[in-house]
Amino acid sequence: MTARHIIGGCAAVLLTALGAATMGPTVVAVRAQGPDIGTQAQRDSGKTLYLKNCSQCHGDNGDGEGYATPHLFPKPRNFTSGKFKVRTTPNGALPTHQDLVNIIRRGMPYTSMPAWPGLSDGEVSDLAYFIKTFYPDFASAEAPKPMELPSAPASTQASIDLGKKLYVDTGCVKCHGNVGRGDGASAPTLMDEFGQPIRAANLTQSWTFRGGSTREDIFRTMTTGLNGTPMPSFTEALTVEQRWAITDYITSLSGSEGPNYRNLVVAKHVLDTIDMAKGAANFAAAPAARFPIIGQIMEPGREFHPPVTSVMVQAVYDEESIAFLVRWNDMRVDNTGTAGPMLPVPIEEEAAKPAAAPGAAAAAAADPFAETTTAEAPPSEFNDAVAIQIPSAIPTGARKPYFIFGDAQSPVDLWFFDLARKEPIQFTGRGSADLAENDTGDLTGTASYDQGEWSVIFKRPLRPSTGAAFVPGTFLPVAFSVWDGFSRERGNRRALTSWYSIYVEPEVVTSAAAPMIRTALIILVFELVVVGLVRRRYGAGARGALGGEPSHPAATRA
Amino acid sequence: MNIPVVLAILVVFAFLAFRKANLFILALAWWIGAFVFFRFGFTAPIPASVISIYMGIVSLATLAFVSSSEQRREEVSRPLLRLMTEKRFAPLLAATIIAIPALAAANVYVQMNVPIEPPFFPRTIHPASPPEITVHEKKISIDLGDNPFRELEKSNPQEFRQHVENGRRVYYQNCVFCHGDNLAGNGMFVHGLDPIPTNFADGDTIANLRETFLFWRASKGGPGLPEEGGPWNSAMPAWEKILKEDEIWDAVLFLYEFTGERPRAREEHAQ
Amino acid sequence: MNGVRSKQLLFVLGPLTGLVMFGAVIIVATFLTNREYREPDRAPIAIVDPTPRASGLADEAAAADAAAKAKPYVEAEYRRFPVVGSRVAIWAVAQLHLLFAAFVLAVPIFALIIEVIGYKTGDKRYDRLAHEFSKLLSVSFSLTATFGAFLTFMLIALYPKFTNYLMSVFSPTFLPYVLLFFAEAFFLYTYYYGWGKFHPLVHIALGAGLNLVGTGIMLIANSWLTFMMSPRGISDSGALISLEDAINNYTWMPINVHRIIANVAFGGSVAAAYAAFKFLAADTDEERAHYDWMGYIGNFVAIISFLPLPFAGYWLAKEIYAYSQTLGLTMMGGAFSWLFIIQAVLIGNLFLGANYYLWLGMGRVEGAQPFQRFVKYLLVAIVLCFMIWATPRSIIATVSEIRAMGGSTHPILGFFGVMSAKNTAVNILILTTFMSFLLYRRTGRTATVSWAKTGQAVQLLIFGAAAVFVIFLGVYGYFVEASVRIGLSVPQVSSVLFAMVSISVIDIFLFRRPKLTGEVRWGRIPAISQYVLIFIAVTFTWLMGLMGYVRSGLRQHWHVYGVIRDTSPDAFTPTLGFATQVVSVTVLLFFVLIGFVFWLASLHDRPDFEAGTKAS
Amino acid sequence: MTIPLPARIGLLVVLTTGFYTYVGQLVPQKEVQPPQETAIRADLTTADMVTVGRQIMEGKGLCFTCHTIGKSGVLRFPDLDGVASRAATREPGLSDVEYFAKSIYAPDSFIVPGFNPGMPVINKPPIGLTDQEILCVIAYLQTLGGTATVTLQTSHRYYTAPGAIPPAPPDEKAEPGEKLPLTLPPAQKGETPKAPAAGPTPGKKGEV
Repeated sequence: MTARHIIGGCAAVLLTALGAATMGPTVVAVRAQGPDIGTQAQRDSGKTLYLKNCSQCHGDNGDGEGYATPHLFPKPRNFTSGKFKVRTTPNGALPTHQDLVNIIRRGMPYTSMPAWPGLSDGEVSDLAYFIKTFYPDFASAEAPKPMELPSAPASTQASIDLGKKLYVDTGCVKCHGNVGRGDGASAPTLMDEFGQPIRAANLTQSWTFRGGSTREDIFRTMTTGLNGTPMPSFTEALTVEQRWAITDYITSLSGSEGPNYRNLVVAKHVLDTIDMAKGAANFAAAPAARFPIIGQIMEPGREFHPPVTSVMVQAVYDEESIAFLVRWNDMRVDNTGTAGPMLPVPIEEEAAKPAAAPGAAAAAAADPFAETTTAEAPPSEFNDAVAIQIPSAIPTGARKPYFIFGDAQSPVDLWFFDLARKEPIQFTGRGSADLAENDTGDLTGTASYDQGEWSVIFKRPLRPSTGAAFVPGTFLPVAFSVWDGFSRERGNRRALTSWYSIYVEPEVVTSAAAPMIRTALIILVFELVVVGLVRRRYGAGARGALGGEPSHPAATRA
Repeated sequence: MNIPVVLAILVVFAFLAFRKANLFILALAWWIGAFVFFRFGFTAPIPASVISIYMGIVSLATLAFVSSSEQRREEVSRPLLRLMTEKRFAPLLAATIIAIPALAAANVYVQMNVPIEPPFFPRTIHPASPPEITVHEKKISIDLGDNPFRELEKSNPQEFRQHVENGRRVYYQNCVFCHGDNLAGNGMFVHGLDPIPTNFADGDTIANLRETFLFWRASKGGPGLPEEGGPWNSAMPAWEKILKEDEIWDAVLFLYEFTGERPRAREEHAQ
Repeated sequence: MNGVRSKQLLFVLGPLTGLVMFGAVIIVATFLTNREYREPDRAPIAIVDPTPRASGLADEAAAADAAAKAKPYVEAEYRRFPVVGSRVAIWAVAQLHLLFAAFVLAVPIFALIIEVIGYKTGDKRYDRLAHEFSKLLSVSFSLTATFGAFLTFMLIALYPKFTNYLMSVFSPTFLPYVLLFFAEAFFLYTYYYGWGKFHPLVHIALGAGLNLVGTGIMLIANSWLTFMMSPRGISDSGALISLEDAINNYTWMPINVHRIIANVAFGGSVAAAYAAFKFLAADTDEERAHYDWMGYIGNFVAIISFLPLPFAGYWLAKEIYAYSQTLGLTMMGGAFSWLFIIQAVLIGNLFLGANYYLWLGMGRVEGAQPFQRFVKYLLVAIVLCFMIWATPRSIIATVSEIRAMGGSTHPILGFFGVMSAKNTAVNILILTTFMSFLLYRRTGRTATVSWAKTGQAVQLLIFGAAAVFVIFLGVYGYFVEASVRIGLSVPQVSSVLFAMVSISVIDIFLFRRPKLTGEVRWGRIPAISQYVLIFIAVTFTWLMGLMGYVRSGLRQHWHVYGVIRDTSPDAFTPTLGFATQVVSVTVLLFFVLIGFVFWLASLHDRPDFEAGTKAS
Repeated sequence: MTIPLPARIGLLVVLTTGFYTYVGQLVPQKEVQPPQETAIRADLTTADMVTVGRQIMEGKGLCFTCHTIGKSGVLRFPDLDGVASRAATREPGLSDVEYFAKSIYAPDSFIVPGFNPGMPVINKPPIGLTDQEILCVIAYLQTLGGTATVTLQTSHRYYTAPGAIPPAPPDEKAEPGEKLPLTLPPAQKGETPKAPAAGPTPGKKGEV
């Protein structure tokens, strides 16, 4: 009875919630007649909120020139330009009120625009009304009408295949690259309409999409384009079905909905000797762990917005050595300059514009689809590089070296690989200002670049001549650094992870089968013995005493 | 306490009492009820090791109770004996005989396949500060000092506003990436940090701390943590390398201003 | 008239004789050991005889001397016992020696108590019980002595340096010890073989003497081992300053008291186990009735003397703390803290087992039905206390569990890990067990005195008040600082003791002339109850082994704490798992030997071989 | 098929002891080794002394049996978190090093308000740290809320024997004697040190 009531109640609540949810947009649609700029009181309230929460980045005047702007990339939106990226309205049009509300609510992943879950619906709406005051057209024109976004057909293998073909034919590859890693030929030269460099989205990491990663979001972006960026609207070039097909293809590229960051990489034992010539094939058996990468913003020479957001790591070991495969996406190979973990970074550079090909890309920005790229981005001054960091000695207890190149008491071993060279070299780090080359010759490695992805293999003996040994069955802290030469990363200006762990899985992982069977059999035999004894004693054939006390005959129950 | 679970257990027992259930069923219900209570009845879950101790005790007690008088023994053993001896229960008996080892085997499997987790080391979140630190060659007393600009709040509100505004600039140029736009410790790099950055907006943390403590943490950062403060994992930079002393004080002012908290006053020495 | 007086005189004289003898022994011993050593008078050395033979002899002697000098005698510090190593060997033998010694001391105490009850009540059953039980004495006595000798040899062989040191401090006590041993043998054999051959009072006096001498032996041995734990009366370098202080060190008295009480409990439980064995093996209802009763009495003595044992334990712990904070904290907070979780499991089992036996026992009384319904409440109380007691202070948890708990202390269980909760739990456990006894006492009887209702209400009130007070102090303990909190256990303990005493007194008067509503049918108890008695005895023995390990292991890497360091390869403190294995093995050995003793005793009852063959 | 009685009882005894042994295996298994003598070389830097001091406190010194670092709530012994920040002002006239030394050599002479006396004398058996070891412990204590300043040459007035010379660095062969100046403790009550300066160190290593 009670259960039924509870279920009923739940259902009622759910239905009400659903009803409310479906009614919401209807209300907005009804209101979208005439300029939708709210009341003075709403705008005033919005202004207060804006000055407290938004002006640090977007500027007091809405021009995108706040305190934080020099360090941010992408740059904060300039509201006075009237160009808004994520909309439901046609290309070039202003966003609807709901579009603004949505973006404040949800934020933009992997940018400095956060979500604002703490603000009430009314406050977010007031903010949106205030933002509209920065661009006069909001007040003068009719409220923009959203485009019709048809509902999604089911994704099929056929639609994905079609999408893949269209992806190439339509020219998506030019910026987004052949397999969508944002490594297209013109990617390094892209500029937005504000003259800022801009990167093509990495379509294999849907969780980083600024406008959201659902199929509807992707479809909408292709339909409406992103105002102010080289991303155009494809309403004319492609039919609705074709756009859905590309959407399906893009969705299929990521493989998972989220990044699934891990805090541990498991090194598997392999029977075959690790052969560097075999490359990534050595790692077929090892599970991949994705670690989040953040900018090095702790030591001077900071990198506030590294282009790499994550690394994928796998590890295997054989009788002699352990090998790591580190993979990450990079839109271009940079191997024409220098690289090093100690290269100086002038402090002024922190606030400089992110890497751009100076004066190169105006043309490209105008037409990213041009057959020949007018201006090739100039070669980089710095090389791509990667490093694996482990403590120089196995840490005892909680104490680990400082995660940025160690500290004076606890040094780290840095396996540094300048990707313009053949082999990695080893450094010993006692702090980011105290690195010394300490190559024992133990370390070998190979690197390859394919379709916007670096695959770098490091190999080292399990028990090296000096340094921490990898012992099966134990954990060891491990951290990674990545330098993107194109973004002028070198020295302290780099992307890194904090400490994670590597677990060297013992060679023989005991199978559960034997203990399971043993347990089951023991219990089964025990049960059978008990049942057998009970039947003998109390069964139909032997109706006897119940209690079995020698002293007094128990009552028998018939 | 996990109220729904406790209520559910109580409901089941009320039902059993109402039905005047057989002692065997009751004992079983007690045992299972105790397990469910220990396992799910608490919002902070009880570790498996303790649950096994408790269940061992409950098992002993249940056995003791059901066998503690002739009547109880009789009441408990009857359904079991019937299950094991009567023909019409044969299928049920067979099912039970197979089910128990199967469950035990499944349990063994689950026990052997718990995911590997890296070792975890607890840390002191707000370790004690040193009495005095040196920032930019100037000695600053953490115990006895105060934010030099705090007194402006009353004496010169206009200048105070300027300091707060400067602190705001400092914050949004340096701290926002980790501590977040709304100071809630949820900046854009949070997913890559462990321990996670301090949430200033939780209405609790900075209200319990003195401004000099914040100054110490900001200027010396993770590398300046004492041993017990979870050494060398914190990504908090030593801001003295980048910021001027005044900038740090201003940023501290801004933290309190933005969140509407008041810093903890210096405690007067007893006696 | 005259007979009675002489009886009473004898009753007084017996112990007195014992005391006097004890004193005499001590005096003689002291006299003997304090005597200065004098060279015996001898004839002056013969005048030198310058013959070649003498010079040859002198040369020979010189050569022998040189040879001896070439290979000087080196005193061994340690020797190794084959296979298991010295520590485990000493451990096991000492443990067995102690268990048998406890048994040999416990049986006379138990027998004497029973004999006196029998004499006072005139109930012949008691006398029979005591006699039957003391049959076990003689064999156990020789086993004890054998193990004692074995232990001594092993100490000398394996730990010569340490043994030498102990001898240097305690040599004056050795003679009294040996003399007392002779006295013990004298009393023991006269007590047993003189059963029924003397006037009862003379016999009781012999029993008292036996107990006194036995206790004396224990006191001396205790002084040695407590000295190892808390040495006193010596200089910084370990030289003896005052033997009196060395004997009467911090932990001596608490250990004495603790051991006497524990011996009574141990004796009771082994008597109960013996009875259980005989019950199960019995052929006639009459035998069963007798052994059921004996088991009940044994268990009663065991549990009643067990109840104050935790308090004696507190005293001991307090003295350990008083002697050395380090030692105390090693015990409670350091390497041994988990041992007390194992102890909690054992003591919880003891309480549960004892209560369970009483509840089962209600089955032998007619009209006990109404009391059965209280069982579940008592059980709930016991289970709750048991759980609190077994909740570890530092919980073992995986990383994810710690995260889910929000820290390494559980927000609720964290309260159960500390002393306040543990003290409260054990006090309530004791009260509950006492309540079970009371209930059992009421089965089959109704109070007839005019103030019966009031009396029972007062009893209930005292009980409730004590429980509430104990719990209140337990909760209050969380709000006060440590020094106050530790002091709170005293009022807790005294309120429980007060409740037990006052309720018992009321109960005695309440059931002066009860109306008997049901008869106690001895022997009508399910067989499982007898296994419970054996289980209790095993648990008791195991508990003694475990606590013996803590007492001895506390010193860690010291032979004599702070004075002589253990530098042998066995100086490390083993894991608890290993310690429990050793304890288990020794307990099993003990039970095998005790089984042998039982079997020997049962030979007594069999018909003689010749008689048997004649009969057949 | 009835099992004979002795076998049944034997089984019960074996099962009971087996159960308790099993319980014994469930608890954390920790073997406590007798404390290692930490070799203190004469050339220890202050930073090294901090490390050694921490080791001593964890091991031989048994300090963490009672003391905690960074624990709040109801405590039985003073928490050492940030102790260096309090040490200098605890007792008038005592520097932080002297306060630490006094607390270690004569623990009952000053009791932190709110706590009970109970700390053993650390330079006597059973713990019996040497003077050098205690200096290392002080170095570590100084890092708890401050910076370590002591060296093996630091002198204070609480050495093992009152009026005795401060510990000479134990390994004098490694360093020429004049490089390690022996600082005499402040003379107390006009006593002059009687022990020869090159004599054996007061450290009792190996004796206990």
